[in-house]
Amino acid sequence: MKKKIVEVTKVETIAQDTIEMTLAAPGITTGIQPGQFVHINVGSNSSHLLRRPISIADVDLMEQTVTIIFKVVGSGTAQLGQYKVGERLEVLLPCGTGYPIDSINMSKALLIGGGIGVPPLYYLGKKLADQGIEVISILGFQSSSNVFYESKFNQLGDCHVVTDDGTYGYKGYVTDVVDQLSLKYDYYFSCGPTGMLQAVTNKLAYQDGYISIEQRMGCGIGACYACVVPTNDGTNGFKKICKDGPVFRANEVVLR
Amino acid sequence: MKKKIVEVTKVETIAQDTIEMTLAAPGITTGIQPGQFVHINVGSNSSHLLRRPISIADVDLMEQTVTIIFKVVGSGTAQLGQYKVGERLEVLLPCGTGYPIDSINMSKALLIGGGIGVPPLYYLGKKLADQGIEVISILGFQSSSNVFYESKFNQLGDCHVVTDDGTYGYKGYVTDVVDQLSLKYDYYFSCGPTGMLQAVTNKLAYQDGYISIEQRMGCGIGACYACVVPTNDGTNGFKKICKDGPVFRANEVVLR
Amino acid sequence: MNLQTRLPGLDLKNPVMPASGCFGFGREFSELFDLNQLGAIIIKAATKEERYGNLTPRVAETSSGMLNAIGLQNPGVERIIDEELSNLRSYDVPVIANVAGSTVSEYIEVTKVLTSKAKVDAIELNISCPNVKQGGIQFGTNPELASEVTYHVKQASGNVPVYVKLSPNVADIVGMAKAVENAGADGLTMINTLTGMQISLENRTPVLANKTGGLSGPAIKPIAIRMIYDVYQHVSVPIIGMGGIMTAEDVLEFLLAGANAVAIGTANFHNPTVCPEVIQALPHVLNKYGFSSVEDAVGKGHEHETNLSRA
Amino acid sequence: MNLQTRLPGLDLKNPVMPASGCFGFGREFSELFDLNQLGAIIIKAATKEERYGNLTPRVAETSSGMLNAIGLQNPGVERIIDEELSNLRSYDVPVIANVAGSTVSEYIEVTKVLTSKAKVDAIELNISCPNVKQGGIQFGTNPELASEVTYHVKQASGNVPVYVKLSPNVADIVGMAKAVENAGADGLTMINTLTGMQISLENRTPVLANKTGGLSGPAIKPIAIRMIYDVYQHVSVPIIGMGGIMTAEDVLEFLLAGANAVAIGTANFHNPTVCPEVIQALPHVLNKYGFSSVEDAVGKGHEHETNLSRA
Ligand SMILES: Cc1cc2nc3c(=O)[nH]c(=O)nc-3n(C[C@H](O)[C@H](O)[C@H](O)COP(=O)(O)OP(=O)(O)OC[C@H]3O[C@@H](n4cnc5c(N)ncnc54)[C@H](O)[C@@H]3O)c2cc1C
Ligand SMILES: Cc1cc2nc3c(=O)[nH]c(=O)nc-3n(C[C@H](O)[C@H](O)[C@H](O)COP(=O)(O)OP(=O)(O)OC[C@H]3O[C@@H](n4cnc5c(N)ncnc54)[C@H](O)[C@@H]3O)c2cc1C
Ligand SMILES: Cc1cc2nc3c(=O)[nH]c(=O)nc-3n(C[C@H](O)[C@H](O)[C@H](O)COP(=O)(O)O)c2cc1C
Ligand SMILES: Cc1cc2nc3c(=O)[nH]c(=O)nc-3n(C[C@H](O)[C@H](O)[C@H](O)COP(=O)(O)O)c2cc1C
Ligand code: FES
Ligand code: FES
Repeated sequence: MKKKIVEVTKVETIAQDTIEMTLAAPGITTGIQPGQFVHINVGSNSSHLLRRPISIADVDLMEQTVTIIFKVVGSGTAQLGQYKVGERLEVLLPCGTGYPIDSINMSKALLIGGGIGVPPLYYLGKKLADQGIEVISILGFQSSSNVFYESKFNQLGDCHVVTDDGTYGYKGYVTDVVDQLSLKYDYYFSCGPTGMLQAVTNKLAYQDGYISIEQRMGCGIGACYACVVPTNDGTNGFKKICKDGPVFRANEVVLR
Repeated sequence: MKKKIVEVTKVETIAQDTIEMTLAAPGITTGIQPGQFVHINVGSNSSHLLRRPISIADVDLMEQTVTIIFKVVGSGTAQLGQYKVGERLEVLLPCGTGYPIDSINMSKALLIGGGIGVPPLYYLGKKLADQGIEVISILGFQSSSNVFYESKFNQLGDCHVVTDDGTYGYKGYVTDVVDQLSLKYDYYFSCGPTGMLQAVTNKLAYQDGYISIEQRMGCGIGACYACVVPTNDGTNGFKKICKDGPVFRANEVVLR
Repeated sequence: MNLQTRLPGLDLKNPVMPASGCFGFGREFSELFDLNQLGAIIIKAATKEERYGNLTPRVAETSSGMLNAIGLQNPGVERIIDEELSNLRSYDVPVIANVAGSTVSEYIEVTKVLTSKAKVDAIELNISCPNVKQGGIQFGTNPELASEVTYHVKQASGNVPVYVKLSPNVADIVGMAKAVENAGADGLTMINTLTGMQISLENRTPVLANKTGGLSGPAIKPIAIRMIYDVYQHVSVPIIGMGGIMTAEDVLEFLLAGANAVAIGTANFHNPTVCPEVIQALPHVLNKYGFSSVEDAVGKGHEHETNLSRA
Repeated sequence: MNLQTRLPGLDLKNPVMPASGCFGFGREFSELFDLNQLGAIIIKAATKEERYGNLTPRVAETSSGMLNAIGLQNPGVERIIDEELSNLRSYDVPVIANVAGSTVSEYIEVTKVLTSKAKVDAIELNISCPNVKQGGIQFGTNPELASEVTYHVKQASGNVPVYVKLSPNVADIVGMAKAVENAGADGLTMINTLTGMQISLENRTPVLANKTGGLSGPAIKPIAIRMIYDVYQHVSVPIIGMGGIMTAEDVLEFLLAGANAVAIGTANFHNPTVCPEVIQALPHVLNKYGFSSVEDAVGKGHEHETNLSRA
C-alpha cells in the first residue's frame, strides 16, 4: 500500500448517479489484486476529514491506470464526482486483501453483484477469464437506469441482469435468478449490500464462495479498529475489513 | 444592502500578492458610496464560516461591475484569489457607510492611503474628481513590489508614492511626505493600517478629515456587535464599523 | 406540510428562529427578508443597565466554527424596550427575550421589566454566557445556582414562560436540565457556546481581546445533538435546540434528537437569509424522510432504542 | 533548528508523536514512512484482558471532525507486549503506553505489567475514554477519583513517569489538572475527545452503534487550546497537547498555549504521513515566527499578558 498523487484521466456518468473515473500515475498498478480498494482523500482538511473507500473496478497495466466506479450517495462521493480530467487526487492504494484467485483451483466461477458491489467483480472476472476460467455473472440493480457494465461482463461470459422493479432484465433479486438458472460452478464471488450478501450466503450455504463487505472506515489501513466485523469462529473476535478484508470466505464472518 | 450572486469577470495580479477582481451582476452598482465594502462569502460552509469584508475600489455603472483589490494575507483571501473568470460568488453589498462626499463642501482633497487601504480611496478620488474637486494623493507601500494603481491615481491629480524601504518613490512613511510637501487642502481622507491612521490623525489633528478603519467582523451588517470601535465623545459608547463605518470623522472614534 | 409547533406560551408558524446574539433585534435582517416568515425571534441579551462589552477583536474564525466574546453589549433593558421591541412588535412573530445578569436580583429585575412593560412572549434565561467576568456561566455550571435563579425568575415572570439556556461546559448536562426543570423552567434552550481560544502566531497572544470566547457553528453540532438526545430522555419540558444548524437537514437531526423547535445562530453570519431558506426547505426534507409534520419528527431518533428495549 | 524536547522520562528528537488509538501500534504506518522520524509513539489503549470493543459503525464524519466509539478494543496487555511492543522496540523511538481500565486495581495491574515486563518509557493514564460503559470517563470527570487512580498508578509504575490524560467533558479543567498533579502525575496529556452524537436521518437512529462517540479533529482545537492555556497557568508539570492538529502551524499554536510536546490523532486518518510531514515543516514554521527552538516557543502565547500585568 502506497500513498500516491494520481491524475484523473477520465470521468464519465455511466448510469444514474454512477460515475466511472480513471486514475493514472506511474507505478499505480503494482501489486493490485481484484477486490482491493483505493482509499481516497476527496477534499480539503475541513470538508472531508475521512477518506472514502472505493473498490478497484479495472486495471490497465499498459496505461498504468486504475478505474473506479462509484455512486453519488452523499457529500463525499458528490465531491469526488466534481473532479475533472486533468485534476489530481491523493489516494492510498492498493488497500485491503482481495480475492485469493491465485490459490483457488477452479474451472467455473459465478459472480453475483448488487449495485455498487458490481465494480470489484469486473476486475475479478477479467482476471479469472484471463486464466481460462469460465465466468458467469448475475448483476442486480434497482432499476433500468442504474444498470452499467452489462456488455463488459458479457464479454467475460454469460451475464444475467436483474432489476428490483423488472424494468430491465429479470425482475426480482439476484437470488431469484440463482434459483431459476440452477447453475453449476466451483466458487461464487459476491459483493453488494449486506442484505443481499445475507440472502446469497444463506442460499448458497452448501457452496464455496467469497464475499466482499463494507463498513464505515477511519484509517482504512488497519490501525484504528473502526471497520471490524465479528468472526464466525466462536472466539468473539473481530476481523478488520480494511486490512483482513474487504474479501472474506463466505462463512468467515458474521453479517448483520 | 442586498445579497447578490455575482460573476467574476476579471482576475489580475497587480502587485505582489495583490489581486484586482471585477464582479458583475445586473443592479450591482445601485446606491454605492465610495468607502463602502462588499461582504464576501469566500467558501463553503465549513471552510470559511465568516465572510470577508473587502472595500469597493471602483464601480462601472455602464458595465454594472464593481472592482475590488485585495491582498492575500490568509486562507480566506487565498481562497478568494482562486476564483476564476466566469465563476460565481455570493456577496452582500453595498455594506457600511461611506465617505459623505455629497454633503462636504470643498475644493481640494488630500487622499492618504496605506497598503490595502489604498483601494477604497480610488473610487473616492474618482467621484471627487468628477465633482471638479482637486485630488492629491499620497500612497504608502512596504516596497516597490507592492505598489499598485499609481498611474490611475495620477489621472485624478498629483500622486506621491512612498515606500517604507525607499525602493520606489519617497522613502519613509506617508506622514513624512505630508511634512515635505506642506500641502493646502480642505479635507483629508485616509485609509490604511491602524498605526498609519494614528500617525496621520495625530499629525493632521488641526485638519478636517475622514478615516476608514478595519476590524474583524461577524455579521458585517450591524447585528452582532463584533466590530465595534469606542467613540471619542466621553460616553464609553461604541460605533459599529460595519454599519456606522467603516468611514468615520477623524476624531469621532478612538484608534488603538 | 404542517410546520406548526406549539410550545408553552409560543404558538409558532414553524420551528425555526434566529438564536440570541446572532440577529440583533432583527432590524438589519429585515432589509434582506420579511421577518414574518420566522417561527419566532430570540433577541440579543438584555441586562439592567447598558453594557459596553469586551474590547475588540471580538470574533475569530475556526475550523467549521467561530469564537465570539462580545460580552453582552446592549443598551440596557429599558432602551431595548423603547428602541427595539416596539419595532419588532410590528411583525406577527413571537418574541423571546434573552435575559442576562450578574446577580439573581438583576435577572429578576430585567425579567420583571420585560414581562410587565414589554409583554414579550417568553423569557430565555441566559445562565450560560461564557464571555463575561461576573455572572452568566457560574450559574450555568452549578446546578444549585441554576436552580435558584430559575426559581426566582419564574416567580417574577408572571404567566410568561421561562426557557432556561443551558451551557455545554459541564460534565453532567442531564443533572443541569433536571435541576432547572425542578425549579420550574417551562422549557430548555440548548446549547450555548463551548469555551475556546485561538492564539495568533504573529502576535503570540490570544486573538480575542477577552482571550477566551464561545465556540459555535457546525463544529459543535455533534455535542449539541448528544446533549439534547440525553436530556430528552430525562426531562419532560420541551427543548429548543441549537448549535451549528446550517440546513433543513440539520433541523431534522435536532428534531430527531428531541428538540421541539430550533434556533440558528452562527449560520446567519455566513448567510443572512439562512432562516427563511431553511424554513422553505423544511417541508421537502421532512417529507423526504417520511414525516408528515414537525411534531411527527420530534424525538424519533430514539425510536429504534425503544423497539430494542421492548424486544 | 533544535527540535529536541525533554520531558520527564522522555528525551525526544522532536515534540511530535501520534496520539493513542490513532496509530495502532505503528505497524501499518511503518509501510508508509520510517517510524524513527517520530518524537515518540503513544500506543493504543491496553487493558488487562482482551476487549472486543463496541459494535459497528464505530466512526462517523462531522464538520471538521469525526466521532469514534471503538470501545478500547485491544488484545490485552500481555499480547500487546508479546506481539507489538517487541516490534516497536526495534525503532529508536520512545514508547508511551496508554493504560485503560474499569477499576483502580485494573489500572494498577496493567501499569505493573507494562513497566516491569515491557519497559515502556512512560505511561499515559487514560481516565477519559468516553466510549466504554464502565471506567474511563467517570475517573476523568471526578477530581477525587482521578486523584486516587493517579496516586495508585504512580505507586505502581516505579520510576516510569505517569502522564494523566484529561477529559475535556468537565466544567473545571484546571481543578482536574491540579488534582492529578497533587496526586503525583509527572505530566498531563490533553485533551481526549468530547462526547458527541450524530443521528442518521434515513435510519432515525444514532449513526454509531454505541450511540455516542468521541469528537476529535480540527473542530475541537479551540477547546484544546483554551484548556491547555488555562491549565498551563496553574500547574507546573509539562503538558503534551492534542486536539485537532493538522499542520506545523497548529503545533506552534499548542506550544504557545503551553504544551511542551504534541500528539496528532485524527489527522493520521486524513493523511497517514501527516506526522513526518509536520515534523519536517516545523523548523521552517518556528523560524518564520521568530523562534529558535521548540522550548523557546513553549508558553509564549502568555507573554503579552505577563507584560501587561507587569505594566
Ligand atoms: C471496501 C469498500 C469498497 C467500496 N467500494 C465502492 C465502490 O466501488 N463504489 C461505490 O460507489 N461505493 C463503494 N463503497 C461505498 C463508499 O465508500 C460509500 O458510498 C462512500 O464512502 C459514501 O460517502 P459519502 O460521503 O458520499 O456519503 P455519506 O453518507 O455522506 O458518508 C458519510 C460517512 O459515512 C461513510 N459511509 C457511508 N456509507 C458507507 C458505506 N456503505 N461504506 C463505507 N463507508 C460509508 C463515509 O465514508 C463517510 O465517513 C465501498 C465501501 C467500502 C468499505
Ligand atoms: C471594511 C473593511 C474593508 C476592507 N477592505 C479591504 C480591501 O479592500 N483589500 C484588502 O486586501 N483587505 C481589506 N480588508 C481586510 C480584509 O478583510 C482581511 O485582510 C481579510 O478578511 C483577511 O482574511 P484571510 O482569511 O485572508 O486572513 P486570516 O487572517 O486567515 O483571517 C482570519 C479571520 O480574521 C479576519 N481578519 C483578519 N484580518 C482582518 C482585518 N484586517 N480586517 C478584518 N478582518 C480581518 C478575517 O475576516 C477572518 O475572520 C478590509 C477589512 C475591512 C473590515
Ligand atoms: C456572536 C454571537 C453572540 C451571541 N450572543 C448570545 C447572547 O447574547 N445570549 C445568548 O444566550 N447566546 C448568545 N450566543 C449563543 C447563540 O445564541 C447560540 O446558542 C450558539 O451560538 C450556538 O448556536 P450556533 O452554532 O447556531 O451559533 C451568541 C453567539 C454568537 C456567535
Ligand atoms: C479512532 C480514535 C481512537 C482513539 N482511541 C484512544 C485510546 O485508545 N486512548 C486514548 O487515550 N485516546 C484515544 N483517542 C483520543 C486521541 O488520542 C486524541 O486524544 C483525540 O482524538 C484528540 O486528538 P485529535 O483531534 O488529533 O484526534 C482516540 C481517538 C480516535 C479518533
Ligand atoms: S478503518 Fe481503521 S482499522 Fe479499518
Ligand atoms: S460585524 Fe456584526 S455588528 Fe459589525
